[in-house]
Amino acid sequence: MEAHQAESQSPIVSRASAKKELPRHFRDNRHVWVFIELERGQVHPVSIELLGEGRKLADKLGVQLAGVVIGTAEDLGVRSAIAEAFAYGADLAYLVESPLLSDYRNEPFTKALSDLVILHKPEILLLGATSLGRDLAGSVATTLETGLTADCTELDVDADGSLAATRPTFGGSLLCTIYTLNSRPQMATVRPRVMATPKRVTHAIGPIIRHDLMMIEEEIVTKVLGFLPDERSEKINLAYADIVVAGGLGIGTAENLERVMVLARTIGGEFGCSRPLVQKGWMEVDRQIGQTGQTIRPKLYLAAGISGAVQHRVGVEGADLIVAINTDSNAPIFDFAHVAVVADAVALLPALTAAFTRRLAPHTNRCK
Amino acid sequence: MKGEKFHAIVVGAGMSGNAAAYAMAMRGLKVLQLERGEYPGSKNVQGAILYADALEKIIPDFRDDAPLERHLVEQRFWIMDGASHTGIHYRSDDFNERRPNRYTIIRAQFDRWFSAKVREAGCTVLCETLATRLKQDSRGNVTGVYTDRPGEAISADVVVLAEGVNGFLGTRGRLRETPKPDSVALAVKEMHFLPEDVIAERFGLTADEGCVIEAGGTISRGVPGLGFLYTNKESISIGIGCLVSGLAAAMERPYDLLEAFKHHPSIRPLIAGSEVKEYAAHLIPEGGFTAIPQLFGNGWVVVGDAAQLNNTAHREGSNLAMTSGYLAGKAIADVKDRGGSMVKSNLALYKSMLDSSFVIKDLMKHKEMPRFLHANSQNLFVSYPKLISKAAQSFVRVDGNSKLDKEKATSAAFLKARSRWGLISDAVRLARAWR
Amino acid sequence: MNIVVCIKQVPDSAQIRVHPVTNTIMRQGVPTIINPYDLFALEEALKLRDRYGGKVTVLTMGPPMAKQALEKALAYGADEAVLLSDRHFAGSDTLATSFAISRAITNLGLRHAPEIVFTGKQTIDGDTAQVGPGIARRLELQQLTYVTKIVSVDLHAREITVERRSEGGTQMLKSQLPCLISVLEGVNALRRGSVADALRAARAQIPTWRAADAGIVEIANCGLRGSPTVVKRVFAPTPRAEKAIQIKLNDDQCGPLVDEIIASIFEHQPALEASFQPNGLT
Amino acid sequence: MKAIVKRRVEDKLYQNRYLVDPGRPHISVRKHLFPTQNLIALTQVCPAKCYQLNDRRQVIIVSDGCLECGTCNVLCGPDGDIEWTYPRGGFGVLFKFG
Repeated sequence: MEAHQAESQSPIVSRASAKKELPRHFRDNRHVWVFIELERGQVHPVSIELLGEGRKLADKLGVQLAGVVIGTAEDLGVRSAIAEAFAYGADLAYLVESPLLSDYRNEPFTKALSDLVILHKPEILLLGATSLGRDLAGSVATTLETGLTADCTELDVDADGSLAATRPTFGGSLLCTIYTLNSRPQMATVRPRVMATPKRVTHAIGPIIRHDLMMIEEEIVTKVLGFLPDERSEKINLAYADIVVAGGLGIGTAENLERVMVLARTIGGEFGCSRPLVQKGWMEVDRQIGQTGQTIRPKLYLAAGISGAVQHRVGVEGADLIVAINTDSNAPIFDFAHVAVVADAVALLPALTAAFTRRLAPHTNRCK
Repeated sequence: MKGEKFHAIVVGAGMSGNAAAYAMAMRGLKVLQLERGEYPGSKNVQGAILYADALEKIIPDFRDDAPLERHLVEQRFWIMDGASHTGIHYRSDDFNERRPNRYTIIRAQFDRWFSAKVREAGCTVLCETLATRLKQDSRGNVTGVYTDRPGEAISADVVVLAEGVNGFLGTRGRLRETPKPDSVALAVKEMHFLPEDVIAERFGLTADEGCVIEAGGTISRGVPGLGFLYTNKESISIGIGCLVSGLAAAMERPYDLLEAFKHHPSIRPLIAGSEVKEYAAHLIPEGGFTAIPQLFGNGWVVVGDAAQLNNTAHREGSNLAMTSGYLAGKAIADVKDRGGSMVKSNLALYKSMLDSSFVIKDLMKHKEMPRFLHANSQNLFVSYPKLISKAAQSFVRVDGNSKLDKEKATSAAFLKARSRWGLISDAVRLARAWR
Repeated sequence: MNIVVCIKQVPDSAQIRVHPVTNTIMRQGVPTIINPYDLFALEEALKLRDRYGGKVTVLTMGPPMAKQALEKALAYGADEAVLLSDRHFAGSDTLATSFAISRAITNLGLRHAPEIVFTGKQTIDGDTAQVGPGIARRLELQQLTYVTKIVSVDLHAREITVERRSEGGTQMLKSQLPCLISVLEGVNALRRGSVADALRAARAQIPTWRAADAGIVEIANCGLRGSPTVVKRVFAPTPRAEKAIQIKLNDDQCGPLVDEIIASIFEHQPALEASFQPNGLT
Repeated sequence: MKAIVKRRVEDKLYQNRYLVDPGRPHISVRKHLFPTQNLIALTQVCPAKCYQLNDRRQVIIVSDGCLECGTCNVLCGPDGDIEWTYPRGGFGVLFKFG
């Protein structure tokens, strides 16, 4: 790291306008990388969303997009990961294969990814903000002593080619744009369902650059004893539901939440709630939608009695259609809802359920 | 740490608790203070006005670093009916003195400052600790306090009950009764935030001058009550307090009264465009002198709201609380210095100090006021306000009627409403309650 | 056991309001609290100490005011506390923060290096979850994040078995001490400190370490200058341009209103109607 | 009149800072078939609207949001209609201003 010119303890603001002169040895970092995460042999949807985003950034920079796959050769997932990378716009793929990489462990994955980056010098490295992605990104960024911005809601490239990563701050009340000034790669993680899923591109498989993992099992301290998949029958996957119905404080009591669940079931959606309800113990934390809960991007989001504080807004803004029901015509949720219904949700929900049932009845021609 | 013993335990970190703890710690006593809130002030609610005169006796240089909002230069008394207010305003440049007499404060910030002083004086302060029960020996003498934390009771020679109007420990230890519905008022209050200059503009204030509005009338819908509006630096505290017995009898909702008060044509423009950031509620002792419980006993004394020390006529509370706390602390330290034990006879010193101070004198003077307000609530809070506002309007409005006719109509209205005898008896009883 | 728990004093973000007109943060009345996720880490550490003996030291990096957070941690039952506070730390991003904290932990453990360093899952103001991994990497601790349960600890063999949350399930790992553990929320319930704990906390003289006291010489790695990332712009989310379709409840019965809502939904999203398949009406 | 909007008490309470002590409500209403007049008054007088009538016209309490003013204790404590205490230390309402 080139020594910075001795500056007095400058306040944050002036530092922000500090010139971005990249130290020499970072000047030849090029290309955009996306880490393809595998979840039990399946490519995690967030990686596909990042390939879409990465393609956009690469085109703006006029560089290549690479998919990075880390895993074991005999795992079919690895094969499909590479195919998916090219199917969603990658120009090339890096593959680190080793039997040590069958289950996710921090040490071998960090070494594999860090060595690749040191060798091939990307300028931008994107990972999904999953529990795996966050665990890995943190240790890789520290190993490389580079900048890492978490949970980005928007990625763009400035005229001078530096990555402008925008993320929520102050608990989601505001957004801030963060730059990685004098180090490369510029790392960022993005939450699932924040970026749009790109269209598949029937793209010929491009070049695959393989590397071995410079590690032996004895060097790795942590062993995986086993893995217990979530056997809960219907796993709460709020993040990927097409339809979500959520209740907020305007629902009044825990009992009234039943009306939210009934409507959700009637229209084949998931149900959730805003943070205060989890704090009151009316719903479990997996049902919480918002900054500190799940980010959702459903086709239809129905908010009943939710005021729509910024912390909640950040988690739902991606929905295609937001229908908000609240008695307070000045509720903040009406600032970003598509359809604003000024009424009491508790009374309206049963009526809505009935109406939907009538409307859907002809489709399902099931007798009542 | 087997049952550590203290000279004194103070229950509560409000005005009276902090004053008592400070007084004793400054005299070198080993003092422990228990506060059930997350920090001193997180459970305290008040209008809130600070009376410098009382605090100067305890911390003379408090103005150097205490968090004060505005010093008061204007007091407005209003009598309100549905659409109007008739008032007396007193504003004087004298109040722009070097050591101003009254300030508006924000309790969460002020109590935290006061508690820091108490800690500096050497008192140990435990927050997030609820005192659940008094430790009493077989003869009922108080020897310590149980808390809701694991571990045994904490012992002390004397316990200072500064626990607020509800007197949770005092009533459980049968040292006093739960306050009666007709001797406490429920005040509900909101904090409205506005830019500093907007507040200054709306009340004609410069720098950190402050203004207070206190209003009675139809806003409490016949229940004995008082609306208030205090100007802080960049916020306005606005609320309304009504006698609990009155509210219960009239089945009135306090938050509806507050909304109506906020929407009153005389009030609405003053808080227009504000951002509300908190809604609080608190009981205010209204019983006056007759409601004061036993103030001391073997191993304990009662101070502040817990002793119902609140002057309803002048709406003063924090000065009585601070003074009673300070005097209790002083008395305990004096008894200790002359080697006395914390028995009832010695602790009587606290009561005698209190009697000779303004605290009891003022309360004695107005001891009939609560009953007077309570007995005549319909007249005082409904009929008179309407009569007065009609009289004022007729006096002001120019409509071609002769002044003589107008005066005749006004006096006719008063006579019709209260009859000659009623008017005279009201005046006499008011004077007697005030004397 | 020598256990270190890293905590942070953060603004209570649930109380943060953006001024509707000026879009600036309304600072008044936003109290500071211990980062809620850190309390689960503290409880986990206290449980280990109760079982295996030793001491729990709580460490935080922040302004002098952060001492209040340490006082509260002591009141819950922690044994010792250290505040890391220095003008040079101002403006640190996660990389610079993990550098300073790692040095302080090394300094803490000169006589007896800590077996476990605990952190919360993430902070509610930073939300990056990067400082834990940063510390683990710098102190070469085994990195065990999103831990839901400490199954067993064998001090002689210096082994630890944990369960951690990972995508789609729970991983069981066997690892070695020393390690860094970030604890998932909801795995335990914080205890109430005893009277003795509260008294000890109220009287504790909490040391404040400046950079030098923490054994930090390379000031260039701290604060703004040690931070590769920098915040360039802070702004409020822009409200949606076109106003929402307002549907007012004219009279009390919901009938017409409901049909209007459904109509506007299907008109806005025609494809939706097809995808409505009530899944097994229970 | 955007300036001051008629706001329901739930909206007022939402502004407050409150730490729920899950599973440990600090006030309970004694079982009764027919509520006393004072208990019924609580459904109107309680500033946080914690008391409501259930469908069998009995008075029930949801103590979340309680402002700990003590009005219910003053009206119904002495004759035992309710069991009244403060929340545990550090829980309940936490006034930012007070």
